[in-house]
Amino acid sequence: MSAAVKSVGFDVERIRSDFPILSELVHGKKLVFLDSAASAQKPRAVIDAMVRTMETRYANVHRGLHWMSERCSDDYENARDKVAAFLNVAREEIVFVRNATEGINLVAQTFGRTSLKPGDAVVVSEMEHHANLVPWQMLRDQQGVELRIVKITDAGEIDWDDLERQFADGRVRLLAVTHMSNVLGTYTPVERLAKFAHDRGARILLDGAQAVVHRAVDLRAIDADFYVFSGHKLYGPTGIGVLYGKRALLDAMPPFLGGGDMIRSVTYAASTWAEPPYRFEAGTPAIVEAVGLGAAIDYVQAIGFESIAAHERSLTDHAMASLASIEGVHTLGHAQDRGGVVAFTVDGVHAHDVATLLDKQGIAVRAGHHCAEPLTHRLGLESTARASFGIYTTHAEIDSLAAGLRRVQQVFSR
Amino acid sequence: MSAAVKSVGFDVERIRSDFPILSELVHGKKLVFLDSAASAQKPRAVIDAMVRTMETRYANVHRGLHWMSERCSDDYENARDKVAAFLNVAREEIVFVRNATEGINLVAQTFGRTSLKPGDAVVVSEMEHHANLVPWQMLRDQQGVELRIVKITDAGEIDWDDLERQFADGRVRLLAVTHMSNVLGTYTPVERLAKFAHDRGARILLDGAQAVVHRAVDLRAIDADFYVFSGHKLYGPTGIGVLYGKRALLDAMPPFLGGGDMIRSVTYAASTWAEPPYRFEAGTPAIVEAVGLGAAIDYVQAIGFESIAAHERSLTDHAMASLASIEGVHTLGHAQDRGGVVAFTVDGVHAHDVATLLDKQGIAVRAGHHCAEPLTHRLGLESTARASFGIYTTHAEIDSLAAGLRRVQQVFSR
Amino acid sequence: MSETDDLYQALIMERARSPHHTGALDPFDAEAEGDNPMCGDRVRIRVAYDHELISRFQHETRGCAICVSSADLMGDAVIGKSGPEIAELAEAFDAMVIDGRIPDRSEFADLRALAGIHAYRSRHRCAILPWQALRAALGKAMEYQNG
Amino acid sequence: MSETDDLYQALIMERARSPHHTGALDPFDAEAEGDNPMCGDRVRIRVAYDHELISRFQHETRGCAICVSSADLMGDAVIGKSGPEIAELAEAFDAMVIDGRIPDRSEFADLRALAGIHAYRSRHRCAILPWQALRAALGKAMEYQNG
Ligand SMILES: Cc1ncc(COP(=O)(O)O)c(C=O)c1O
Ligand SMILES: Cc1ncc(COP(=O)(O)O)c(C=O)c1O
Repeated sequence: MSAAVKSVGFDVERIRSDFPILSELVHGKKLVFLDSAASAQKPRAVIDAMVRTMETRYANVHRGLHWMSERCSDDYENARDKVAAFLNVAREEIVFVRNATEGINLVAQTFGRTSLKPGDAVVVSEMEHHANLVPWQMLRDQQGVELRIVKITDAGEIDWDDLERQFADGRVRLLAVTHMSNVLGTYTPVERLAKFAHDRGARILLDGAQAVVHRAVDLRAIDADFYVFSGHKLYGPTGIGVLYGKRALLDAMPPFLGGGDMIRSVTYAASTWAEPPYRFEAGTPAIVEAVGLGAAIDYVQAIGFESIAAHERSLTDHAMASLASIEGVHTLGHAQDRGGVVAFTVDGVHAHDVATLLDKQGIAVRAGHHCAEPLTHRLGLESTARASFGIYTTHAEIDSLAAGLRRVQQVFSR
Repeated sequence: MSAAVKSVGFDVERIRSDFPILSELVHGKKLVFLDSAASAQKPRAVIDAMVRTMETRYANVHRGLHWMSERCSDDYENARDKVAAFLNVAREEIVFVRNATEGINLVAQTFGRTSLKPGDAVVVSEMEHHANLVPWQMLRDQQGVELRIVKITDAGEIDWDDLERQFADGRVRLLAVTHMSNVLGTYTPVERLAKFAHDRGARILLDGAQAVVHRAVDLRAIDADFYVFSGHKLYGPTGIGVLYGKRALLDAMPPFLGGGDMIRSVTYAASTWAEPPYRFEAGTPAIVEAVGLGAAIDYVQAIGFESIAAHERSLTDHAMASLASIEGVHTLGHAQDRGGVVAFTVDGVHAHDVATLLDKQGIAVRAGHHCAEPLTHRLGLESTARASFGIYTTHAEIDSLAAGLRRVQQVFSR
Repeated sequence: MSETDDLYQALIMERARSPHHTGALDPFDAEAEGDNPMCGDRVRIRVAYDHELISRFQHETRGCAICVSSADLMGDAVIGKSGPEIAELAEAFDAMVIDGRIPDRSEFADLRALAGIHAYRSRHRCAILPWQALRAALGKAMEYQNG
Repeated sequence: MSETDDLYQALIMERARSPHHTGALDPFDAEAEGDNPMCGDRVRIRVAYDHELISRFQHETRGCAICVSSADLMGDAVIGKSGPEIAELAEAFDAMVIDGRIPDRSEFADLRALAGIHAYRSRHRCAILPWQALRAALGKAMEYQNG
């Protein structure tokens, strides 16, 4: 039915063939994987890069003088170069962490604990993932900084009037905000937010866990101070994520974890720290996973974010329209600029039941508060179901979702 | 020459065939990998487990109601069961971290920050890896606890008289000590140390990064309070490690990092924490790597630690004897109970030159301070070379090392 | 939709739509709440006793079909039972949810409708939540009687 | 051992064993230290000037063969040179270490012996450390002259 909607120059069937898992059956049905915002599937290129490292050029990095260690260190540092180029920043500004969550905690516990004083304020928005809320609550409770929540509008956008109010007393030192909401799909206007914060003497941290998957991110243009994302949502491995920090900020930050590789020299009396990014990478890093992330970046860049964004735009439009056309199904998130996650409710059917009944048809969606409990309550809900899209998602899969939802409604009207 | 020394019932050639990388050439020579203590190579079983997860049963864990997420959560939690059985503890006591280093930092920043008060003391030994020294220095500088260093004897064993002295004033609350030295090979008498600490009202943390690779570890028998190790040294993936903590201790500890999965409920005013181990696993974990670690544990357990230990004992004896027989080569570490790492010096040749010249012959050893700078100085040295052994190491490889060292000496006597 | 018959059976759908025991019993002898912050499910149980046997039972449940029907079928099963009997039933129910095997006892004539949940690990909590709340209520009642 | 001839050439081994410029020059006009805590290598450089040209040079180097010979060959190359000339030489040397290409200039007649290091990334620091120390010493001398 929707073959005609296919984006030009984007061969989704060829892309699907790169992802082994997409040919799996679930409950005897073809897998329709609409949960990429939680974690994306992995293309063969990523799997192969990891396997090749473990089979032919593996050893611990940095400390070795032998061939395997040198090659493996090259591969690991190459991955850092790829991330730096991907975000348009310098390699010294790229710290490898486990995931976006660790990246934000790192900033809270180093920058936060040294640069924020009691009385200073941190602002986050009403549509943050717990990863960009709980670390600031913990910092608040440890450090006596104030945590302020900027409102969102009913469409799901930052409420600029409220933002002005939150900053009015001049005590805000950090604005920590998502680049794309994992529930509402909203892209925030990050250049404008960065300028807003900087004009008021505050730093800005962006949670790019969702955004970085769907559009090209130029941190130099945005002028972000900190940026985080996770490899596993970008078609890369689990266990690897990225923290970007402006060089001058990283230079001034104390270490996060202590151990090997992050030191310059150690005596019992005192130790001195390595330069960034190494200062923040204590112990043996996720070497193979960093290499896999490099391969994932190569993979999406070969496809190109222009066509990825066009494909996902078209999927999202199709999904919003298809779901809206079903009576009793309500989609959430109506920002001007929104990406490929569509949360929805079904009248009279709990989101858990929706997810289970869809799963029985081979359709994977998520249900719950999506790690954004306060947002769910802000929307007046307890839980929602969510379909989310990736480069391998097809229009036909969205049609399956719509058909699946009609069957769910049937079960509940028997 | 040493075929006759082969351990009975242990088919090292069959084991070698499980490790793809061991058939690689380096500088046109057969790879002789004697750097396993830095990081071990990966058997096909581990690589396959990771690939299978990514190709057939991958999704984010815990939060999903669909088939892929349930299967993948099963696999992840199964890995936890395997680790728990491996250490003979309960699954709720196993926290997945990135590596041993993160495990120790986690304890320092949670247990340490809440249970240690200014005036309390932490004792570490002179033979700690930086991973078990720097986190305590950081805690000392944050928290005003005292850090004490217990001496080792010239043989490389804990100096019990000094240990008594360090504990004499009753202010020691934690003894944090290695289970096996990564430089001297020393196994510490952990049952006795645990009893010693407990009798004096202190807790004990053991750094098992090296020990766990070479012998069976029964934490219930040892009565350890905390234990850490890294997957990558146990023939498992990078990016995954383990912290064990006694249930009652974990229960009382505040969270380490904040974010998704570690909460019970979140409101702007306050959040409540999940039970251990989840309280300490914020954000998307290293899912595929945990599964790989489970496979690594299955792999070593199928071989059995009795034969592994016998094989490595025989390799170590052979290495100590072979190296001692070369004039001008000096081995370090002469503890009664010692394992398969052999650090050494070569008269008139810097360790860096030793490593590079061996590498040219395909032989991978490590050179430097092995992330134990104060220990190196304690030994009156600036750096050493180190050969370390794993299940795939052969007696012939040790003969290659000895021959290689003779060639190094030739180059330096030209 | 045959593929879900194992779970969303007619009895479950019926009780989810129109539960028999819903309400805020008043007066009551014991009450307790259970919640699952992951999905917002929340159950409040109130019971009244007559000579140590539960004489009346009501629940207010906000949750999925599994949770609501589980609370309601639990009501059928526990009225007229003593604390120890209920503890035993709760254990048998837990076991059924975990492994899918239906206990061979009369109280499970209807409760067995929930056996299909065992195949859906992530939904176990939905079925068990009402039983946890009931146990909590009974625990409080015990304290009250003894204290 | 032909496989290492590219790196451990006769000239390097000779200078590592018996360096020409070793010692703690005194008096001196500028001094600086460089160290690599990773391996304990440490270089101390002292220089004396005559009309802005380096007239005398000595180093005390505790390190590997590469580091010692690099410090010593550097001594040959910089005596009689001015600060700017040395800065240029240091840059050419860095470039050679990184990519292995030998600059076409007379000072590299001997320095080229270290070109083989480029293939050993983890050893680059060993060769460059003395040059870093020398640059630091010259920087201090400049400050002194200007300040
Ligand atoms: C004894 C010991 N402890 C801790 C570590 C740190 O391990 P990782 O770098 O995996 O955190 C190592 C290995 O480098 C070690 O040998
Ligand atoms: C917007 C947003 N921020 C942060 C995260 C946390 O990512 P991770 O769990 O990989 O740390 C997620 C994903 O769960 C997310 O969607």
